[in-house]
Amino acid sequence: MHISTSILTWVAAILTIGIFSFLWKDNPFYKFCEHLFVGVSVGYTIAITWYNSVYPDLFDPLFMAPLSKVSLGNKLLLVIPLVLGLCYFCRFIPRLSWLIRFPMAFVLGWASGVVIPAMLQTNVLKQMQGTFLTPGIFTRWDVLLWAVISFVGVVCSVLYFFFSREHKGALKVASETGIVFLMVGFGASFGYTVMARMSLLIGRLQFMLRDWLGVIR
Amino acid sequence: MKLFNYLLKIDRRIIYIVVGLLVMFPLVKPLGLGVTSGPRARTLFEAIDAVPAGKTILISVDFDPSSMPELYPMLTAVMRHAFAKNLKVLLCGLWVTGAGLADKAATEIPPEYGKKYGEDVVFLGWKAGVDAVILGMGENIKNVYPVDYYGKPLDSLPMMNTVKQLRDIPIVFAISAGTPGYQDWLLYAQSRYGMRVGAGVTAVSAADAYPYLQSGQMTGLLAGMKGGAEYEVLVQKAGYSKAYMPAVAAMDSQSLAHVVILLLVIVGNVAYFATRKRGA
Amino acid sequence: MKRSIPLAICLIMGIAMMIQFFVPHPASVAFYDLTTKWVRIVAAFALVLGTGSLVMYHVDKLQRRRRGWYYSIVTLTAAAATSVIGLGWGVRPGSPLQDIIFSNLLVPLNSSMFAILAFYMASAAYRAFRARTKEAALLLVAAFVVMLGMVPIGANVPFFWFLVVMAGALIVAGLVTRSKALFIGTGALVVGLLVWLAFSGFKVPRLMLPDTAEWVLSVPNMAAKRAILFGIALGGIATSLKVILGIERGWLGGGKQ
Amino acid sequence: MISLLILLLAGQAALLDTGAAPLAPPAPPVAVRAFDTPNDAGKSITLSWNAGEGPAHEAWIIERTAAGIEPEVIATNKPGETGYLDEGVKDRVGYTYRIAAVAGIDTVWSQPSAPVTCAPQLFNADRLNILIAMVIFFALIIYYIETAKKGKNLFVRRIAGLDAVEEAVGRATEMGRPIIYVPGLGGVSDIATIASLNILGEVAKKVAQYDSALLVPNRDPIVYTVAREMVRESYTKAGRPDAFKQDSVFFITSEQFAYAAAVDGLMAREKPATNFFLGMFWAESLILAETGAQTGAIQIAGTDSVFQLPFFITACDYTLIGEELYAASAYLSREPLLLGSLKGQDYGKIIILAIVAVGSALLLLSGIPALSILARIADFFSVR
Repeated sequence: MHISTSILTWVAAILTIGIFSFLWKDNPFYKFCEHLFVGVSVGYTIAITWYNSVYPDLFDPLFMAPLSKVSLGNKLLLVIPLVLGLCYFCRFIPRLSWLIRFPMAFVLGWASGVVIPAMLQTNVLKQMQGTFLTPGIFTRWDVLLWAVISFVGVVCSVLYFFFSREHKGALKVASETGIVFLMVGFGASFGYTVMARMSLLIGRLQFMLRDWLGVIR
Repeated sequence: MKLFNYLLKIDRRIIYIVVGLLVMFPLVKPLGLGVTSGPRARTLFEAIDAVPAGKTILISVDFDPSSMPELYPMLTAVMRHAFAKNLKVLLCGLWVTGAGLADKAATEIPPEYGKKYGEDVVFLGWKAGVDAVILGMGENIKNVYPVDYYGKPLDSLPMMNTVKQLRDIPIVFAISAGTPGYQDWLLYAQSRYGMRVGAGVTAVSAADAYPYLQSGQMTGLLAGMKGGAEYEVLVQKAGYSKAYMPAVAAMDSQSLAHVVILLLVIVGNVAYFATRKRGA
Repeated sequence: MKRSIPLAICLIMGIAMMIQFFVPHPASVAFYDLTTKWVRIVAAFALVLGTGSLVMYHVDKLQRRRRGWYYSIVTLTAAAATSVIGLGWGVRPGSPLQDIIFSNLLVPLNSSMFAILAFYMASAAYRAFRARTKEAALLLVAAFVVMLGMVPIGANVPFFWFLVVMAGALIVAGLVTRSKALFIGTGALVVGLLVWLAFSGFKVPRLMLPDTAEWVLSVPNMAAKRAILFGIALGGIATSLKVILGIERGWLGGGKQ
Repeated sequence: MISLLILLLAGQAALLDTGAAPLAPPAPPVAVRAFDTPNDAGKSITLSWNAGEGPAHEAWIIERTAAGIEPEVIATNKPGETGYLDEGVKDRVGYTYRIAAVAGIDTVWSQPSAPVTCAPQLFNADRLNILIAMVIFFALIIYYIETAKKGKNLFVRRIAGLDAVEEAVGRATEMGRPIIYVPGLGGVSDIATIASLNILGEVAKKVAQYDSALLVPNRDPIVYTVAREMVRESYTKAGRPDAFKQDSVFFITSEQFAYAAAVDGLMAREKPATNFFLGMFWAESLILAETGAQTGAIQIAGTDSVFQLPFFITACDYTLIGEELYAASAYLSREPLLLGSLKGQDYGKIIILAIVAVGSALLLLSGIPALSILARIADFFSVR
């Protein structure tokens, strides 16, 4: 049982206890840790964003780099995102707050244009290809059975989310089968989420017992 | 029925204490339940085991310290496996917050097998732009990473002469806690350069990876801390490593935790149905 | 004017990026790289929005001395100190930001926040997760199979015994509530188990829990997630199209100028 | 000269020992094809060739020549690799290639390939399938939004969840206890939040008619302002503008867990008859649903976050799953925008299912040797 001597481990341990104290009762120690967390994560994001995108992509090429490295043309090009970015600051000036629509329009338009083909590619076409029944399923009885069940599962689960017709007759049977598949799917996610939360708790306890208190190896 | 009413009124803090103690107990006194490896972990193990000695495998570290308990054991287990098989390991990362973890692994694991930086392991570091990085590495790694994470030019590292582009690397093991992650390696590396992609994911996103396994795009999957433990056991059973296995050590607690949750749900439901019939 | 130009920018960028996807010409690739870099820069400035409103929220709380104002001091000083240290001494691992602040402040706080969720999970499991409807019951059973199948304790438990325990729980619930539907369900399950037992020559069938969990994940779960993927994709595409064509204008914010 | 002699003797000696066939020169490669790599940004030519009939060889040598430039060996391939991607070329320059099979000291060259020039393509034919899918789906969405705008009656079935909403509001009125409506923790740009606000409008209208109490705690300042306007409008629509209480819609805090804790406190104090959790939720959904269940309130949830749905389904009385939330808001608001895209997505799903069904049928038929050509259907959906 050799308790850690490093101040930093002690700080980390105390903050962990602070957050865990919320389980007992909301208290000032927890509020301090939570507010500290919000502040530190904001400060961290600012530093990372500066060093990993604003400085290398904008500040350095535009202001610092000599004309030999970055041509005047490229520098002028960089002025455009700079101006667009600065418009975000107008958010806090009531008379000019409509200016933030320009950078938002640029980013939203770009993102929407990029996401549509990508979604069609990975979430629609690729998944449709995976759903096809191919002659390969006749190799073994269980491969055939699971392939048919998966196929029926996809069709019925999609039909559950079909809203243009009342769920009567065949559509009612399909959507009731669909909900069974959906529930099993959600059950699987439920199981894995429990596992994930427990792993994180165990990770924290391993830190407290090993790195801080030195009780376990 | 008074018992059921009492059961329903139990203060939540008692539940917290019970769960806390039950999870902590096996960490101090292991139950030794042992870990059996599932098919998804074995597929990945066999894929890496089949890589001929001297070749290089790529590991992409795409997670941050808050997912360490689930994902870091996978990184160390796969590296030990590669070094025991005299494979070379190339590390890179799509998360800036993952750089420190890859650096930690690249310094701690190689000495266990007498492997030297620059000859058997190289860490390229983090670069912004996900698709640009992967596609760039596909054409020529040196264009994307002129220098490695420690600032050494790639030409000075003997290992990098055998690895020019992604086509020289048979398999990439992407350890991801979200996006960017294994889906980007599937989208850009596998379809264009025919690389096999294995993935290590946090338990939360494991269920969503199955469509990619079924469509044959992915070669094996490690899910959560359990996936790490499965791989650690495979590596140890094959005689490749005798090192301490953190994920396996946590598995007893994981088992107990799941059983506790199960019992809580069952007892809660029985008490609920009992009182519901009588009471409200 | 204040609305039509942003809508025009959004339309042009949307259409341009869609066309770019289909054109491999180097000019189109150059356009993609240029706009990607611009978006990364502009998105970095968007950070101003989030940080700005947070700082204003806490400064306002401080000025008005509203309840718990002193915690705002903690947030503001922490944000200022961390950004100064980060900007001053850099972010390369080995810098004080990474070694001290990230590893010893951010990581313990962040993972502890998620770790306490495990406790909420436990108390919610006991007090809130009820098999009220047959869908919820099915969800819980599937969750049990996956949870037990994924950990060593379930490794050598035959799925048969798991179903027997489930049948037992159903019988107890049936007796307690006397609901007809429960009796039918339990009866069907028990008959099914007997048939399965008979089929496997009155020996406990060898199908283990982990293999069952693997089947639950790779067949029904895969089918359901694939259907959900279709829904999310079509929903996302419809929304993005409406934004590009200026049909969906929520992002323009209120006001009619 | 001597070395050559020794080599020859050694060669002969080796032969005698192994009795192998005389080391005849390898056969030249045949069908050498060079073509501009399709669907790319230019500056690359693809080569492919087959091994000729005859003894084995150890390697291939690839040689490239162009008008006015010295022939140059650009690569050596292992025997198995009968293809090469040459990316060291310029656009619009004629190149010819020769491949040689090498065995020991013999190098036998193939016929030179026809001259080929490479250039960037303007359309990536590999992505034609994505273009077709995009055009189909855009047509669907725009058609249905236009018809909805023209006021044509587009049928959307009534979501079962809406009966539960009505019943829950009725229950609150009988019991004379308030309703707590949590519009989620998302922002104005999230679809789920917009859907939730539409449903809030409907719930507020009923609350105004039955004159029961409604509480709407908010986490996002912008959503707070929109929600307040929504509720005020519903009260005026229900003909009771004076009954709208200003402080029934209020902003708490933007911090996730602090917001959840505050709403828990509200539930414990107000003992509501009904809780609504509709919109975007993250890990705090657990805390809200559990405390709500404890107070014995009827709880109706709705979100499109796949991670939180399992908890809501087990902890609440009724849950609107993913797109049901959008359908409910479209059904209630009859707003052309929502109706149009909902119908467009519905028929998009029908097209996907139809293609998957027909495609599977044809692919299964391709098992019959005569119809094996059908197997190529699956390639149409592959992605590059």
